[in-house]
Amino acid sequence: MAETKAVANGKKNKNKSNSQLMGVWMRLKKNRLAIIGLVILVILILVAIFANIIAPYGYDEQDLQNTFQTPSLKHLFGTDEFGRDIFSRIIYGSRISLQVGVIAVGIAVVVGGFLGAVAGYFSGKVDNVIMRIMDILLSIPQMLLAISIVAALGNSLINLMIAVGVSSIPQYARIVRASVISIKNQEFVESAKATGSSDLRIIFKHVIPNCLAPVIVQATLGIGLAILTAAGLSFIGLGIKPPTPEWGAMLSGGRMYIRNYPHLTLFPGIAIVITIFAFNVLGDGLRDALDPKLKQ
Amino acid sequence: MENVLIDVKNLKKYFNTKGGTLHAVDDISFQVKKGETLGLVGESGCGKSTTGRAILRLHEPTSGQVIYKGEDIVKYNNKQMKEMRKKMQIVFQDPYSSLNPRLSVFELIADPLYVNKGVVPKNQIEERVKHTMELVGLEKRLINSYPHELDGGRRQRVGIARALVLNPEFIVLDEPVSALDVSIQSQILNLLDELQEKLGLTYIFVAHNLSVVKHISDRIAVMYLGNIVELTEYNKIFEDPLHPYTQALLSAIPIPKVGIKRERIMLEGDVPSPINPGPGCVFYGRCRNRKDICKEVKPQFEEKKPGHFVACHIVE
Amino acid sequence: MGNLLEIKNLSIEYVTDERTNKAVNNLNLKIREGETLGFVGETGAGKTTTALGIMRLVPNPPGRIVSGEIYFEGENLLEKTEKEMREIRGNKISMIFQDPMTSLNPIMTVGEQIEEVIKLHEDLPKDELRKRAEAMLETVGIRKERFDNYPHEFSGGMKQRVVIAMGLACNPKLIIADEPTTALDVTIQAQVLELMKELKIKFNTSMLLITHDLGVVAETCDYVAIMYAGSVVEYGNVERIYNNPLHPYTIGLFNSIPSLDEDKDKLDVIPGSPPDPSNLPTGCKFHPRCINCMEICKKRVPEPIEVEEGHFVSCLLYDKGIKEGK
Amino acid sequence: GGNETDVTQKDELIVATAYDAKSLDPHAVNEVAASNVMVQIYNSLLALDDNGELVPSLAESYEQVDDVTYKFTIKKGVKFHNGEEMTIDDVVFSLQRAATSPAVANLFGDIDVDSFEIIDDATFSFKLKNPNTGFLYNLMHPGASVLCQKAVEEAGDNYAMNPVGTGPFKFVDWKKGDRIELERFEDYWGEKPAFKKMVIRAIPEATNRTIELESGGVDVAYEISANDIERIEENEDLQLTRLVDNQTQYLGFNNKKEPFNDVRVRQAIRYALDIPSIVETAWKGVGSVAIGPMSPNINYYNSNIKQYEYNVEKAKELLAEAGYGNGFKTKLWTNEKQERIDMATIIQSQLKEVGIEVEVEILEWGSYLEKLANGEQEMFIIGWTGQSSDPDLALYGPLSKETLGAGANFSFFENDRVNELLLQGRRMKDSPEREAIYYEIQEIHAEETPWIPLCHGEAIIGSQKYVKNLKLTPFGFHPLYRITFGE
Amino acid sequence: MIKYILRRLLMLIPVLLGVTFIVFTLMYITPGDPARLVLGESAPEEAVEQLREEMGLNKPFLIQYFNYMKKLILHQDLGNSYVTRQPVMKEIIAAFPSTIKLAASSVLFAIILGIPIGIISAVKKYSFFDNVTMAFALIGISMPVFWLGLLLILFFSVQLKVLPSSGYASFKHMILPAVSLGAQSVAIIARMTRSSMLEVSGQDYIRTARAKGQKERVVVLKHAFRNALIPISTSIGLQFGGLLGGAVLTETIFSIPGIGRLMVDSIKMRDFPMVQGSVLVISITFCIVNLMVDLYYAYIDPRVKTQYK
Ligand SMILES: Nc1ncnc2c1ncn2[C@@H]1O[C@H](COP(=O)(O)OP(=O)(O)OP(=O)(O)O)[C@@H](O)[C@H]1O
Ligand SMILES: Nc1ncnc2c1ncn2[C@@H]1O[C@H](COP(=O)(O)OP(=O)(O)OP(=O)(O)O)[C@@H](O)[C@H]1O
Ligand SMILES: [Mg+2]
Ligand SMILES: [Mg+2]
Ligand code: NI
Repeated sequence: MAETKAVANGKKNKNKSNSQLMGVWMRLKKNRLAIIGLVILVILILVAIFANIIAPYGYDEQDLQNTFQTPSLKHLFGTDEFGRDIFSRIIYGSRISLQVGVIAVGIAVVVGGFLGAVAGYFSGKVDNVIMRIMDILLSIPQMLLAISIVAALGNSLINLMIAVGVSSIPQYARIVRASVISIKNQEFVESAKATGSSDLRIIFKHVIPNCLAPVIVQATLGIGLAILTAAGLSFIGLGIKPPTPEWGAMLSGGRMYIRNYPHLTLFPGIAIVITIFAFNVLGDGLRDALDPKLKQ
Repeated sequence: MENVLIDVKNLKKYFNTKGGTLHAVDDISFQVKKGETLGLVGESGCGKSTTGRAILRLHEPTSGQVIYKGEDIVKYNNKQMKEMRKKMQIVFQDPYSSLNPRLSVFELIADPLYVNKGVVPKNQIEERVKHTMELVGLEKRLINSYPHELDGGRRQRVGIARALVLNPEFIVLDEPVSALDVSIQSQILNLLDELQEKLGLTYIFVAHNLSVVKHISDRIAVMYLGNIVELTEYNKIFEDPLHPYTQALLSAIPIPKVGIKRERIMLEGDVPSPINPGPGCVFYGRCRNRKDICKEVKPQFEEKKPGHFVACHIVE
Repeated sequence: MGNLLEIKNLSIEYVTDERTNKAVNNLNLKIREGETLGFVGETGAGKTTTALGIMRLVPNPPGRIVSGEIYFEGENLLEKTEKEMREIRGNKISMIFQDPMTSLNPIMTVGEQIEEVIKLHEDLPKDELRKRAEAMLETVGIRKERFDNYPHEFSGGMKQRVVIAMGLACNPKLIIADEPTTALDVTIQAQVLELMKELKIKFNTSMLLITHDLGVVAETCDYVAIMYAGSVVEYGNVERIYNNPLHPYTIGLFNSIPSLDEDKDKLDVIPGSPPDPSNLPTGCKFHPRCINCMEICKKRVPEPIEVEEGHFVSCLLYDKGIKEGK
Repeated sequence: GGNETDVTQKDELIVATAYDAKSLDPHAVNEVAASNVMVQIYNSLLALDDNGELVPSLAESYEQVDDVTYKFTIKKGVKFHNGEEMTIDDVVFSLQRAATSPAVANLFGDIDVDSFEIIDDATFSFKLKNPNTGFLYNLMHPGASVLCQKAVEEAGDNYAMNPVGTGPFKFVDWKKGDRIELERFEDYWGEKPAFKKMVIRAIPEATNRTIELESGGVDVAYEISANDIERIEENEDLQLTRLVDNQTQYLGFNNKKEPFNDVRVRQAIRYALDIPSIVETAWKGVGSVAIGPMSPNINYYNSNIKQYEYNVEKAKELLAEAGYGNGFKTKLWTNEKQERIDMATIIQSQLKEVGIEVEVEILEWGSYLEKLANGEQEMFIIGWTGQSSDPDLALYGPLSKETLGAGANFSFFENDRVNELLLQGRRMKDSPEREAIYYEIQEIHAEETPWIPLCHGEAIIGSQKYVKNLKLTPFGFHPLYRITFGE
Repeated sequence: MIKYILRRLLMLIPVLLGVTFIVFTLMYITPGDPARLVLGESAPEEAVEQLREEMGLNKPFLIQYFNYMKKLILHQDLGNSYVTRQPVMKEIIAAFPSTIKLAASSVLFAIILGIPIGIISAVKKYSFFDNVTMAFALIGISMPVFWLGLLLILFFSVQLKVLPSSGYASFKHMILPAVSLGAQSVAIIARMTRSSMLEVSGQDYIRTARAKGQKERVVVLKHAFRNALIPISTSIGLQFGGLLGGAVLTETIFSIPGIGRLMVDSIKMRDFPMVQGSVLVISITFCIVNLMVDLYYAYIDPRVKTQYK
């Protein structure tokens, strides 16, 4: 019997490290909406990777004779002011837009989240210093920051993402800090301290996981906002260069034609909605899956 | 006294509240010897938990010293304190809120091991956790459960397991068995006893169940309103309680037998306020034997009989 | 005396991904008017779950009342609408929760929280309300100055007393007290129990007292139900059970109590470990730990047997048929 | 639609412009939005008539004494809005102030401030530092407005918000960023306006200007977006007034940098571009295709110069000749103006045909100007506006050696002959010889192609049908005070 | 508490110093010559040089900053705009109220709509209502302000002719701008409310409230909602701040002369004093809003209060 026990143990050993992730995944799997979101996301990523195969036309193929075509079989989503195929541009656009959204939000969440957690956890002086720096950052106009980043670092997609990311750092900092403030008074934090956990460990292991919910909400919505902000910035000469397609820029570029040719803005708009939808339901699902209390 | 592990000197912990400064622990001194169990009993709200926390510096003491093996840990910096925490552990009174709701039982118990690297080699952590769970009677199947899925008793045992897993020298046990049924309670008490014998652990044991306290403790301290009013060997307290509060306390113990009715000393008078307590004896308002002096002068905490400390003007 | 509460064949389970915890299994229980029933049992036996079941507050998901009936004043609570339940909760049945720390709203003062209960059931002017709530605080031994304190400013026992005050504030017909005095020192405990007794005399209140302290049971209760693995294994009035415990589990329990009078090095314990609620043993659920286990115990689920008048025990040892058959 | 009120009774004109004025001090700024308000408030010494000929305004008469000396006699009895009578001192004060203020230095910087001579209470003269034939045209610009010296001195820093002029309308109120309200000046020396109140609103969004026009919220709307042209034309309550202006949008090269220092490359690119379709697509019918470096409105416009038809083959040949048979990679800069971005996008696409890989970079205006001035560009798109009808202002800036980089010659084009001609033209009196000089400059430009003219701008102004007598000028500011209402 | 507030207000000084310095530095390193921009590309270089001299732009960076701060601190003078030559203070005072009005009304709109939606979605989790509002929230997020603004104008001003399409004079004028600016905030606040409510609703004290026999409405609003307020109010504070600086597009579409437009225009024109001035004002507003949010935490959660010492 001792042997069988050992074997059983060994088996468990392997599973153990993964069991948490597995558990989260099991719970996530049960959430139909979240799975829909995940599937959409995977499709989006595949579309982005295989854009050149999927798109019927090149994203920069102009046809000045056939501008502003309404959707038809030839051009599923119609054509734009240069006669380019909107469908193909949306396909290609997924590359840029996904990157912009995810990376910009990623920067903001990681940096902002960490600073916010530290500020909220330590309170007092540390809090004051970090949050005042956040106030400063919050006050710097995004446009000025963007222009300067380009001036300093050069004009590129990465810099665009940095600009968008950096200017939304304070948001996440404030959100995380707020949650931390109310969580850190709970006894389990004290109990972690009693085991000799370092402050950083307490922050990462005990505090942050307990205040993920608002961050997930903000971040999943933030992806959409980042795409739109990036579009706004690309009009002051930052980042995305024509004819590179980017959903936000397509949306803003089409605004002049909104009364005559709404399809120019409609389709990129829908693309953004779908993307945010996917991230949101996945985020919701993830949040529920991460909360053992909602374990079904 | 030789062999003193912890020497608490003039410990005070005040809180600022709406009503004013709350004297949760008001100038207490006592010693705990290595390998002994000091039982801490007293009215609810009298400052037992606060004392425990202040000793571990989970609440920064307002003033006073906590001398551990000759060094005042109140003066320790963070790094020294971290080293120290390996040796001192606490089981919290409220098992539920002291467990991180997002961690499973395994993670909860293993956490101290991950924090204090080197205590147990990494590949043995799982072994150690399982072993500890077995010690406190937690079934293996619960390894992936979360605190909210457990009943009150098991939560409490998770708390105990977490304190034990590091093999500390000293543990503050804040009502560690209150939510356990008597059988499991006995199991845990036996375990604590065993560990103490084997490893020479030192406990401060807070509890309300006096038979439990009596069973486990070597010496017992009785607290009242932030003060220690009586401290002596475990059996002396029961045989010869000197302080009127202790007497009242003992008389209130419910006996698990039917038909036996005991004379109960009912405490009269107002529950005193820990906010700005008066100058005299803290028990003055409710004491059966009070005299005028009790109102004005705070009694010294003195050794009235050999090894028997009391703070009372009446006791000779 | 009629039955105030009667539970018939109640089963409650918690369904999670990995397993289904059968927390309460075919539980039968009754409480008469003005009676205090002690509810004793192993940790994890399902006491809290039963109590939550009566209040219809089993967290769902993952909890689920699978079957059974709960009659309160002759009406089945499980058939009531949520609105009707609301009328009953706090008003006719009140509950004192096990975890005082988390049961109190952290952002309301304790006073407000007591006031709230009173306000819900009685129409009182504001200052009257406060007076009543303050009086409630004082009856559980907390000075009224602390009315405006927040829960985190209270010690564990004080919070528990606040929860008790809330439970007692409205003179309900039935009080479900889930380990109400665990965090209280004996003097306060005595005080609180005294208060409950008074209520019983004054208002003919019934009480379901869940506790591990057999001393408290002896002092307070009229009847006792011993629970093991989701069902009641022994039931009877206090004297009978204390003087003549029959079920092997009950006997084990009594043997484990540390005594004030004698010094023992080692306390007695019931051997083995509690059953896994997701994988309960067949037959008698106690059989793997039972020293008197018979072959049949592994197969047959024992029915309650009335060994003395009003003293029921679910153990095949007392089944005359089997004894004689053997 | 549906303006039921009797329009002849109407005595308020509401105009929607794209931007708010920055200042109403004529010497503090030089920009169209401000000028557009200032022409209603101020008069200058001279003005343009409907045929674009110079006529006296506050001047009674004037003469050019020699190459650099001008003599003016002013009108008598002209009143300022504050009731003061205009004196010769006011006029001299105004011109001296203009001469020393950087904002209008390009127009009046040449005036020698110390040369003013007051001959009698109505006559004065002054000199220029250099002869400049186009100078008189500058005197019709709002920058030459006559200000009331007393008002300026009293108001101090606040003058920009409290302008006092002699014009047909006087200033009433200014809500920054929103609207400027003017009121008819009853003591106006000239013809009285037909309505009493003028409100000039800033509505930055083009679509919204059209919407306001459609809903009757405004009487006149400036800068109608190309997309709305059809909509307004089809609306029977509305009308469009259009006028090609003096702006030329062009595709510039850095003539100092490889490979654009080779004229064959520049020409090849010109052949490779289907400019009419570029202009049509980007501007959607607004403006006109440019064939030369300056607008047809400007004097001595030469339409008889070398033409470059769209010819990809020829472009490839030229490129091959220049040694770029396989094309090359380059950057095309533009600022954030949408039409320019559009043009850039199409140019990018068309140059791909001849093997030139173009990367379009959009720069924010401020950085753009600075980088252009520094000569970091390769190709770029920008516009140039001749601020008067004289060709000097239209050509000197973008072609002269003196103005390399910072001074508007962003192409870094250096051509001795052109330079010489420009200087001559500037000094010479109007004459057939002068015409010949400017004709030649335009010819050389066509041959050398230092930059490729793309199109000229066009003022497109929508108004209610009942708005009559809306006269446009090619300078972007229009005499709104002359408007009348009628069926 | 008072002490805390005073300390925080005192912290405004270093924050503002930091802001001015950073803005100054950013403006300095950003290419673009204010003098050139003011005079336009046709101005002769000498004139530009003359203006640069007048503006003090030829001085070294630190001296410029020092001079600016000296004037600011000693005379509370924000300087004159490079472009309009008017005192910056005056222009800001003119522009600020309409922006505040706009931001406040859109936040109000967002709160009035977002919070109830969030609460109902949380209570009726995964219901039809929840899904529909989520869909709307997502569309709201994906719709840029200018898009929504134009749609609203086309519908309410052109089609129905019930609301004005531009201006800011009356309450009626503010409706469309507030709605289009607030739409994204509605979405964010609704989602945040929903999530926080869900987080809280599993707590034991909610069970306690139910056990008291409390009405569901009260349980939700008094017990759950108040406990969920910390993240929600953070979010609202952020929205308000964001709306201040992010109002440019709305201000443009609806022709509202606000600080957002002023600031962006000034950045484009490299009008340093004006940028500094408007950033300072926005920054002060931010700080005050954030301070109020922080104080609000203490108001709703007594445990937070003890930290403000
Ligand atoms: N939310 C839950 N999810 C899964 N299992 C649960 C949950 N809550 C309780 N259980 C399980 O149900 C069983 C009964 O629990 P319950 O809390 O009723 O026990 P109890 O008798 O009150 O114990 P104690 O005396 O220790 O409080 C236990 O095995 C427990 O692990
Ligand atoms: N964070 C705090 N803020 C304010 N007062 C507090 C705080 N913590 C404890 N107190 C007060 O300090 C006193 C002592 O509390 P403590 O928790 O030490 O009591 P205890 O002896 O452990 O009681 P119990 O047996 O009920 O747990 C009580 O009056 C309590 O209200
Ligand atoms: Mg305690
Ligand atoms: Mg329980
Ligand atoms: Ni074996």
